[in-house]
This record gives sequence, C-alpha cells and structure tokens, in this order.
Amino acid sequence: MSEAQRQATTTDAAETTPELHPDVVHMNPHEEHPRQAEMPFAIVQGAPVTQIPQDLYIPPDALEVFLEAFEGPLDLLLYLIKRQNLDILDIPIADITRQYMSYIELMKDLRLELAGEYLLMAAVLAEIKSRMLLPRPPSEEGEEEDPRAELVRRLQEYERFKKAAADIDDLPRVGRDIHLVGTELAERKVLRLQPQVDLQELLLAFRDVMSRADMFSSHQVEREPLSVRERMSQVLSLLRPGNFTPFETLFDPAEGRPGAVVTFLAVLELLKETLIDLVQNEPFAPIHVKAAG
Amino acid sequence: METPPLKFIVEAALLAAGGPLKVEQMIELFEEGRRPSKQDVHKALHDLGEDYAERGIEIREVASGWRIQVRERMGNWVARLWEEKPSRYSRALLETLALIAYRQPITRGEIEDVRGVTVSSSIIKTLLERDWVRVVGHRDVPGRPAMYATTRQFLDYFNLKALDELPSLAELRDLDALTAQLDFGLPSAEAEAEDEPVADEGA
Amino acid sequence: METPPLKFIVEAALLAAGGPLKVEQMIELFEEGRRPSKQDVHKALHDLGEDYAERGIEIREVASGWRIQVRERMGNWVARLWEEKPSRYSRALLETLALIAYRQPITRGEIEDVRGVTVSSSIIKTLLERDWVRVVGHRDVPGRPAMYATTRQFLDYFNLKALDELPSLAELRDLDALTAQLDFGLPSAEAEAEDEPVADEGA
Repeated sequence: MSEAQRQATTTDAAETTPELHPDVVHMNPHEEHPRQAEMPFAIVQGAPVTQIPQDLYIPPDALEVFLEAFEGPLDLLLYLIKRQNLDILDIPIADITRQYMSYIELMKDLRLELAGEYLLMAAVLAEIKSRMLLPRPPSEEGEEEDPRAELVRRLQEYERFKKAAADIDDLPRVGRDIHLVGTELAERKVLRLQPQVDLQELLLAFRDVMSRADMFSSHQVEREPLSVRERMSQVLSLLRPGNFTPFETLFDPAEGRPGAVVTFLAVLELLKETLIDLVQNEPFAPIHVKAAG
Repeated sequence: METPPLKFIVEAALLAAGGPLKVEQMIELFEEGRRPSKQDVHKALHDLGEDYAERGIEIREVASGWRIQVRERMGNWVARLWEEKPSRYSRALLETLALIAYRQPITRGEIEDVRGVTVSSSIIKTLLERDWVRVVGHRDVPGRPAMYATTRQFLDYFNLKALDELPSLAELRDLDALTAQLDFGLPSAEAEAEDEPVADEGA
Repeated sequence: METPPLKFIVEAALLAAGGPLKVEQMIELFEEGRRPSKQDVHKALHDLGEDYAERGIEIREVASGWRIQVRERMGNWVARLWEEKPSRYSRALLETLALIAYRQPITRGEIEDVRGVTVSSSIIKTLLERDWVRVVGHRDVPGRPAMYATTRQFLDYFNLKALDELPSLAELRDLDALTAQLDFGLPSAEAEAEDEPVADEGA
C-alpha cells in the first residue's frame, strides 16, 4: 500500500468514524507492517504512541466507542472494505471475514455486549466463504450466481442510504444554516370574524320559541303584517326624545298609497301601545308626534 | 469570506431575533477585533430606516432595544393572518333576534316573557354591536326599558328588502309548506337543533 | 385609505407571519373584490426576491409556502444571537430519516432490513415528535406494521419545496458485469489470499 493510498484510506476512515482515530481501531493482531512516522494513534499518559503494542491491549472503553461508531455490521464491513481501497463488487471474502471475525472475537473476549446482528453477519460471511471454497456443481441454468451477490447488494444498498443520510445532513437546515425571520406588529390586532347566520336558522328559532310560548299562553292570536311592525320601528326611530315631529314628515309620498296606509296603521298601533303621543293644539292645526313619556 | 455591509448584517439579525436587540448585542455579533463602533451601528440603523421609508416595515427603538416591525397602516392586511374562526351564535341569541325581528319594537322584558327565560345582556350587546338591532325608543312604563328594532343592516345581511318578506308565523308552522318553499332538509335541521346547547332554555 | 403596493403588503405579511404563507393565503389578506390575482402575487414575490438580491435575507418557496429567511452566508453573525448550538443528529437518526424520505411509505422492519440493525423506538419517536415523519397507514402483513412517510415540516426544515429536490441516490452497480471478468470460483486463489497480510492488498 503506497503512502498516498494509505493517506486516502485514512481520510476515508476518518469520515466514516469521526469520533475515532482510525488507527485506534486498527488492531489486527496479524498486522505485519506497523506504520512508522504517522500520526500517533493514541496518547498514553501524555506520551504519543506510534507503534502497535505487541500485546494488543485495547482499553474496553475504546472498543465500546469503536462499536458505537458503527451503525451495525454492514457499516463495519463497509469500513473494512474502504480501509483497504477495495471495490465493493470484488470483496476478498476470506480476508474480510477473517478481519471481521477478529473484531468480533475481541469484543467477545472483552465481554462487550454484542448486538445479535453482528453475530448474524459473522454467520453469513462464513457461509459465503464456504460456498466460495467449495467446487461449484454445474448448474442447470448455466451460470451460477456469485455467492457474494446478496451481500454486495445489501452493502451497496446500505452504502447509498448512508450517503443519502450524509447528504441530508449537509442540506441547509433551519436553525443551523438558515434562520427564519419574524417581526412584531406595530399594533397587533386579531380580527374576530362574526359568526354566519342562515335565515333558516333564524326562522326555525322563531318557530321554536313561539311553539314554546304557546305552552305558556294558550290564546296567542296575532296576525300582524310585518310591514306594520317594521314601520313602527321606523316611525319610532324618527322621533327625537322630547321633540315634536310634524305628523306629515312620517309619510313618504314616493311610497304611494300603500306606503301611506302602512305608516298610518303603524302610527295607530304605536298610539294603542302608548309608545307615542299625538298633539294638535286646535282643530286643523298641524299634528305633531312625540315619543311617549 | 467577505463581510457583507453592516446594515445587512444588522437587518438580518433584527429579523432573525424576532425581538428587540440592543446596540451592544449587535456589536457582539462580530468577532473580537472586527467589531463595529456604536456609531457604525447607529448609522446602519439609520440607513435601514431610510431604506424602509416607502415600505410596510419600519425600524424603531423601544425600551429593550431596536426592532423591525410592521407598520400600523399594514395592520388591515396583516391582521387577517390571525383571523379567529367564527364561533356559532347560541340558540338564545337567535331566538332573541327572531323575536326582535317579528315583534318589534320590543323590550327585553317582553322577549323574556315569550322565551320564558332571562335574556343575557351579552346577547343584546352582541346584536347591537353587529348593527342588526338598535334602540328605537323607550317604553313608557316603570324603568323606561329600551325598545329594540331591527336595522337596515339586518335586512341586508339576510338579503331581504323589507321585513314582510319574512314568512308569517302561520306559514312557519306549516312545516310541509315550509320545507317545500325554503328547501331545507327538515330532519337535519331538527337534528341540528337538538345539538344546540340548551343551558339557558328554561322551558 | 390608499392601498400600498402589493409587494410591500406581501413583504409585511411574510415577515409578520413568522412562517411560510401560500399564495392563496396572501390573496385572502385582501377584501373580496380587491383581491390580486395569483400572477400579481407571483410577480410581487419575484420583485421582492430581486430587491433582496444584495441583502442578508432571501425569499424562498418551501413545501408549506413562501417564506423570508436569513441567507446561509449570514449564519456566522446571526447564529451568535443564540447561546445554544444547533442540535446535531446521530447517524442512526439520519439514516432512518433518509430511508423514510427516499423509500416512503416504509415500515420499521423495511428500514431495519436495509440498515442491518434494529431501529430504536426513540429514533422513531424523535422523528414523529419533530413532525418530520408521520404514520400514513399500515402494511397489510402480519402485525400490520405502521408505514412512515415524511411531512411538509420535514421539507420546510431542510429548505425544500418537494421531495424531488432531495439529493439523488447513488446508483447501484451491477455485480454481474464484474463477475464475468472474475475468477472468483477458484478455491486456490481464495486460499492464497487468506495467507496474505491484509495491509498488502493495495501493493
């Protein structure tokens, strides 16, 4: 492995496991070429350690960190493949399996709680390895599928979502990269919308209240044209308290005869209900209308 | 990276803060050694104020600092953002309104006589505020109670030219005719009526 | 009262709303009969965008509508307004989110199949609580597992208008193409490889 490549893989690994210097996890007991003159992979009691210790003591804490740095067996496998600059489509299964198993064994020795998925993957790897070692019987369909195919598919599938997760993490994000704005209002008003009323509702309400009223008064015979009622309100509203209003100003010639009749009936009704007073100083003098009281 | 003009940093910070910022706080947005002076910040605030002259926002100093706010004259449009969903009127209100419409001019006491329960002041107030009813005089009896009548706005709202376009009570009681005439599904209307709160229905 | 230019009303509303507004919502800020057309509003949004070209803010359409936001390049200064550092998300959470985003609707089991590990309940809970994902139904298989999909809030948060703005997924390469050239079946080759030191692979 050239130095350039080594650098490349180191960078790769650093990306994969940001929490960990890649060399800390590089603990293959079969490592024959301890790296010289590289970054110290650990600081022990203040002194940089650049050589792999022969007895391979890995503090259990570090291993735990190591385990946590991976999102499962697929992630660990991807790391092993990337670290060696291997093509995912051409994994040397025996090698990878051996490396994978050495990690697993180490974890077991240290009695770290190992997720079942890691052991399952170990079995899968062993199975692929054995299939690759065995001579393949001639297949009926000609070519037999590469025993690694399913694993490669899973690794690729996992890798693309691992990448997608990193891409999503890189998207501009509210609160980190972009910030939302907000302003106060000089004066904050809340518009309170008025409830809508349907005429039907009003009519039903009237019908109902009148039916109930019937239960209280058995002889409610009223049949007044509403136009007279309405005109009564209009006449009343024309009258200013304490003032006398000329009788003829209550009538609007433009309304014609029916209008005059309705107004006259309204005035009579108002008189009957003693809501207005009519005042005439002498016969044939102008008649004035005044609100009662 | 190039530093954007101070006033744009100040603007972005004021908008993002969502509340007033003191001049000191704005200065502290910058790294030590690159901090603008108070004068610089005041100048930036002033320049922003000029930029906003024609716009719907303004920059103002309030007790806890400077802030960008929406001008009062924009309130008409902006306030609609916070429109409250209208609630529904109570049965009591509708009956009161109906009685005022059909029996005007009518006093509160008279409405209560027919309904058999007290009419709350808030109902009368709501109707007056909505300009659907008004006081047209006072009855000449002890207490001189106000007499209520419906208004033009009431007729307009219900799309009526005059009160006599309202069906008479007799017509209302002729349910079948009413159903045909007004085309409302009676069963559903009845069901709806049952759902109404009846708390103040004394009967 | 004179009506201010549309773009200033739109600007004031977007600033006051404190969140995205849809074009329809902006139109409804106006009284009936005075409402601008969709084209008018789009023009106003475009004009505002040009006004902001040099400034520290920008106007952008995300899933829930249009919003004004502080530009990314102002982040350096604006971020200092807040003591708290923006939260970071674990890879487990991001991978789960990515699978939901790209493969929705997807069940927890299907996420686990791809990731090769169990998806912890706390991750799903966090995603649901942040309103980034929601349950859109249940897969018709034993156990009827919930199917998850992303929400508009997810898109808003990541500054996206629609799912198709997500970065595209890496291509899957085909093993068969390579298999033809490889002599993987030779036991001797594999056995040999086993004896070789790992670090020499690249040499």
